[in-house]
Amino acid sequence: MGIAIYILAFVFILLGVYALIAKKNVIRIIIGIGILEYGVNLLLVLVGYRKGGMAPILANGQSSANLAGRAVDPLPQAMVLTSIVIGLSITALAVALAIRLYDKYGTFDMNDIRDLRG
Amino acid sequence: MGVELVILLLIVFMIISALIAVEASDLLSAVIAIGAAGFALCAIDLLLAAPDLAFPQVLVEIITLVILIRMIMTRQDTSRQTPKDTLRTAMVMLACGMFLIVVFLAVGGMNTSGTIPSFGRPVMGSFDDTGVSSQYLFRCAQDTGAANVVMGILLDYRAYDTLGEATVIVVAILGGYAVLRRIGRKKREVKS
Amino acid sequence: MLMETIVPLMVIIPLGAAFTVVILSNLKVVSRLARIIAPLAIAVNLTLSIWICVYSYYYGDATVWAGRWDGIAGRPIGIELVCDGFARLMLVTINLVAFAAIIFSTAYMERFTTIWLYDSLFLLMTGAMNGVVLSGDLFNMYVFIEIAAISSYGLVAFGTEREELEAAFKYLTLGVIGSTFILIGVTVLYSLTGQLNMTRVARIISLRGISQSPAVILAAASLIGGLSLKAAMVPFHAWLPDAHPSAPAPISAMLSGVLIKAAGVYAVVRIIFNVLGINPYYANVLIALGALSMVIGVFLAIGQWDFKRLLAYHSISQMGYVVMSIGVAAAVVARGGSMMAASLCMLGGLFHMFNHAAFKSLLFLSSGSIEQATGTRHLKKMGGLARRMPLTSFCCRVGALSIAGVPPFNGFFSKLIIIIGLVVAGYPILAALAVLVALMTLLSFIKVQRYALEGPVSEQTNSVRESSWQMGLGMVILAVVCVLAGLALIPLKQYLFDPAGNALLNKAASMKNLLVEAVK
Amino acid sequence: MRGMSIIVRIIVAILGGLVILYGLYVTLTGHLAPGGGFVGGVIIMAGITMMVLAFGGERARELMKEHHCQMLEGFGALAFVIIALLGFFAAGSCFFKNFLPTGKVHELTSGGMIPLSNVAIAIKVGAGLTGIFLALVLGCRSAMFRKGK
Repeated sequence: MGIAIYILAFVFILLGVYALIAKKNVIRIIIGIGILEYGVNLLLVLVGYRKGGMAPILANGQSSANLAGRAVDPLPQAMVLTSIVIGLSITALAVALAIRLYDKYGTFDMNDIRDLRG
Repeated sequence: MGVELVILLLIVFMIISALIAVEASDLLSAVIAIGAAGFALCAIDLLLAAPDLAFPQVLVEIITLVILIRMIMTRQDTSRQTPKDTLRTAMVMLACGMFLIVVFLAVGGMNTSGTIPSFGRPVMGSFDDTGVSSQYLFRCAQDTGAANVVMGILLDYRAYDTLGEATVIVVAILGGYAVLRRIGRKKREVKS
Repeated sequence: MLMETIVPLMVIIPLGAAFTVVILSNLKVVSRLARIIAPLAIAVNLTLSIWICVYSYYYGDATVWAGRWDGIAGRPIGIELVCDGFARLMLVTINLVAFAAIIFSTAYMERFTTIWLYDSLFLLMTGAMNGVVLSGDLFNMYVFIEIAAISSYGLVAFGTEREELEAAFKYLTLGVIGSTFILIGVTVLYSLTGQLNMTRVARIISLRGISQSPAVILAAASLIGGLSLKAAMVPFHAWLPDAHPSAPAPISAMLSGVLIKAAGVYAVVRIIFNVLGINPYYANVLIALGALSMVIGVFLAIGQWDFKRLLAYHSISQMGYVVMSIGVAAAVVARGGSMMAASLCMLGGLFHMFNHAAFKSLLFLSSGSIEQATGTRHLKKMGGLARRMPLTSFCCRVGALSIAGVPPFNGFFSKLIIIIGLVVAGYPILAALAVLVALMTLLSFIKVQRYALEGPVSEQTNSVRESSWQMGLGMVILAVVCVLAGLALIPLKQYLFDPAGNALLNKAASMKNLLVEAVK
Repeated sequence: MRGMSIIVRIIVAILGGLVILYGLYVTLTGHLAPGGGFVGGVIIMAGITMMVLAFGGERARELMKEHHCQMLEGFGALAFVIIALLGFFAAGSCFFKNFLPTGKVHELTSGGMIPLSNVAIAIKVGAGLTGIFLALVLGCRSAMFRKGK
């Protein structure tokens, strides 16, 4: 079951890669960027999970040793937080570019957006 | 077993949503489908004991959805279905397949040595050389005084990363302003 | 103690300066003041980087723990900043090129609006590249690569014309794929070792003897693939010829001159040599990527008539030299060959990397100067510029002679060292290829000289004048570097390249010894 | 962009304040419970955006100029850098040294510089995202182009 979970997470990421490479619509490419971000975040969360673990937040009256014995891995969660922010930033920039591309070309279709050759 | 099954089903749901998002002919339904995948990810975060992540994930999700839906509603999509570039798609598929085979071996599909630890058993270490996380859990309250270990890592142990994260947002927003400028150049130049 | 203060400042100064620019430019009273912050900050950074080089040469490498979380009993838990020889070489390169580019842009960017956005994005990109080369932590490196990449997406689109937006969007699309795979690689390595610190990850991988297990191969494939995409090695080069020419000229100089090195080649070399541990497979991958880029890049370049596009294709080709040569060094170490051949190849690769930063940035700056004067980038529409713009033409010639490998300029020496190194290491076919590519580069730049600088004066170039002194100064700095680097090879080798090569080779060798002991 | 009906406006006027308050709460208790600077900043931005959508874009643009957002954003980011640099002057001088007393776990004043950093990040994220969100969603700038086209 664990193997299947990991492989499906990778399949999800590859769907994003497919959307970025094969699709020619600006909005769909932005969707693909979103899929990639979700996929990597998913992978990181899965990697840090401990079976039956609790959230890495020290409850009132709990000892640190107890927490260390029961909590899930906090470091991937910190990494995912950073990664979420990076994903939001890239999406914002991509949307800004898409808006300007629409202003200039009047379309979301990358087949029509090709002034550059080669 | 229970949690694993639910997570598996949620990931399958995410994959189906992503497939709809990539292949649906209507852009609005594509955007809504990717929103569904995002909310499934939030549910997974909650199931995997990561409330710190579900929170920003849901917010980022909503912002992205609002921006994208607004963008689609106010603009006419004139894109047409073009004949598929079969060679390119086939090569991408081939590369993805090879990558998946490596993934299958790496997560322990054939049970060779040196694979990624199985799901639910992260390398956190206790007092041996491997694993840095249990030290965070042990020492965070004493070192930093933060009860939330994730925040302790984010803003104290690895605050330098967070400086980078903070800078990423500034960079993207400044870049967005730069791109959205009404006039980029002061005078029209002679184009080659 | 001193180094612990200075090394983080290399990252903090540009970032802090960028945020200050944002604040000051929006205050009406002092908005003029904001223009001088960027050159000032970069100048301070350049001085500090040279000082770090000299100081570390006498007092050894420095490592700094952010927040002083160096842990108890040798089990570190924080983020490490490593300032070894390789990092120092990159620091000097980055800040040198950035200094020339920012001086150039004080005059060049006058024709754009909202220049403070440019200034702050430029500072953020420079600071992020400093962060990449100083980082001793896998995830931290990823974060800084992302900052550098995102700011470059914004800067490529800075002119907000049709081509620029299109190029930026394509660049962003491929860049996101690259970063995703880098993060996948980092995740896999973390899940295997439970560590993010490069030295610790490397140690655990060698001690457990899993350097060829499927999981490490998955991580290596993701990291090398993602970083080669950032470095524009040949199967992944599609974005570069669009993105680099579309940017404003100083940004083209920064992207081609240092970004593909800091965020691509530096990172991939660092990870292969110091994290995954070298073995023949990785070395062969590097050699294949390098040789392909070298040959295909120059073939694509030779038919170009757009000056900046031609330069961009040559970037791919020249970076091929660097990667191939470092790959050969890795191959020699991996099969236990002579250290002399390995260090010769390494010296050639690193020297060529430095030289490429100097001459390619110089060429891009002079192309910007020509474009501003004549309004065109098409070579056939230029002509006779040698008489109209003497300083720009002189600098352009220095750059062209350097990249073509004409003695006594720096490109000649580095290509010679690479070719000798390849022969000594036992790769005569690659050496022959390198000579062939050098000849084709020479031909390509003879074309540039013939059409742009010599020949009859066309109507478009009839009334042009020399560019302003700031642009001239920016180009002259790099031209002087091009000439001096060839002549002052011996001291440069002693202070810059030998520590850099040793940092890579010694760590790799010590990891190999660790592996041998673990197997015993 | 025009505002919405009076009912919506009244509800949003009440709710918006509450949302912003909640954002502040999440920011300040980031070291005790899930949340933190980024989440708090985004929630504050959501509250502001909600009010802007309800009351209409023109009124908002009179109150909040773009350069105010940019300045606040730069200020928040600079504050975080300064927090990092303050470590140099503390006892174990090193950047990002947590120099403040860590206090008692589970109290609001615990965590040394963590709450301060959270506030700086919240200011930066809130201001920055508000600015770019208004520019993207309301099309403050790009709407002008389409008229010209």
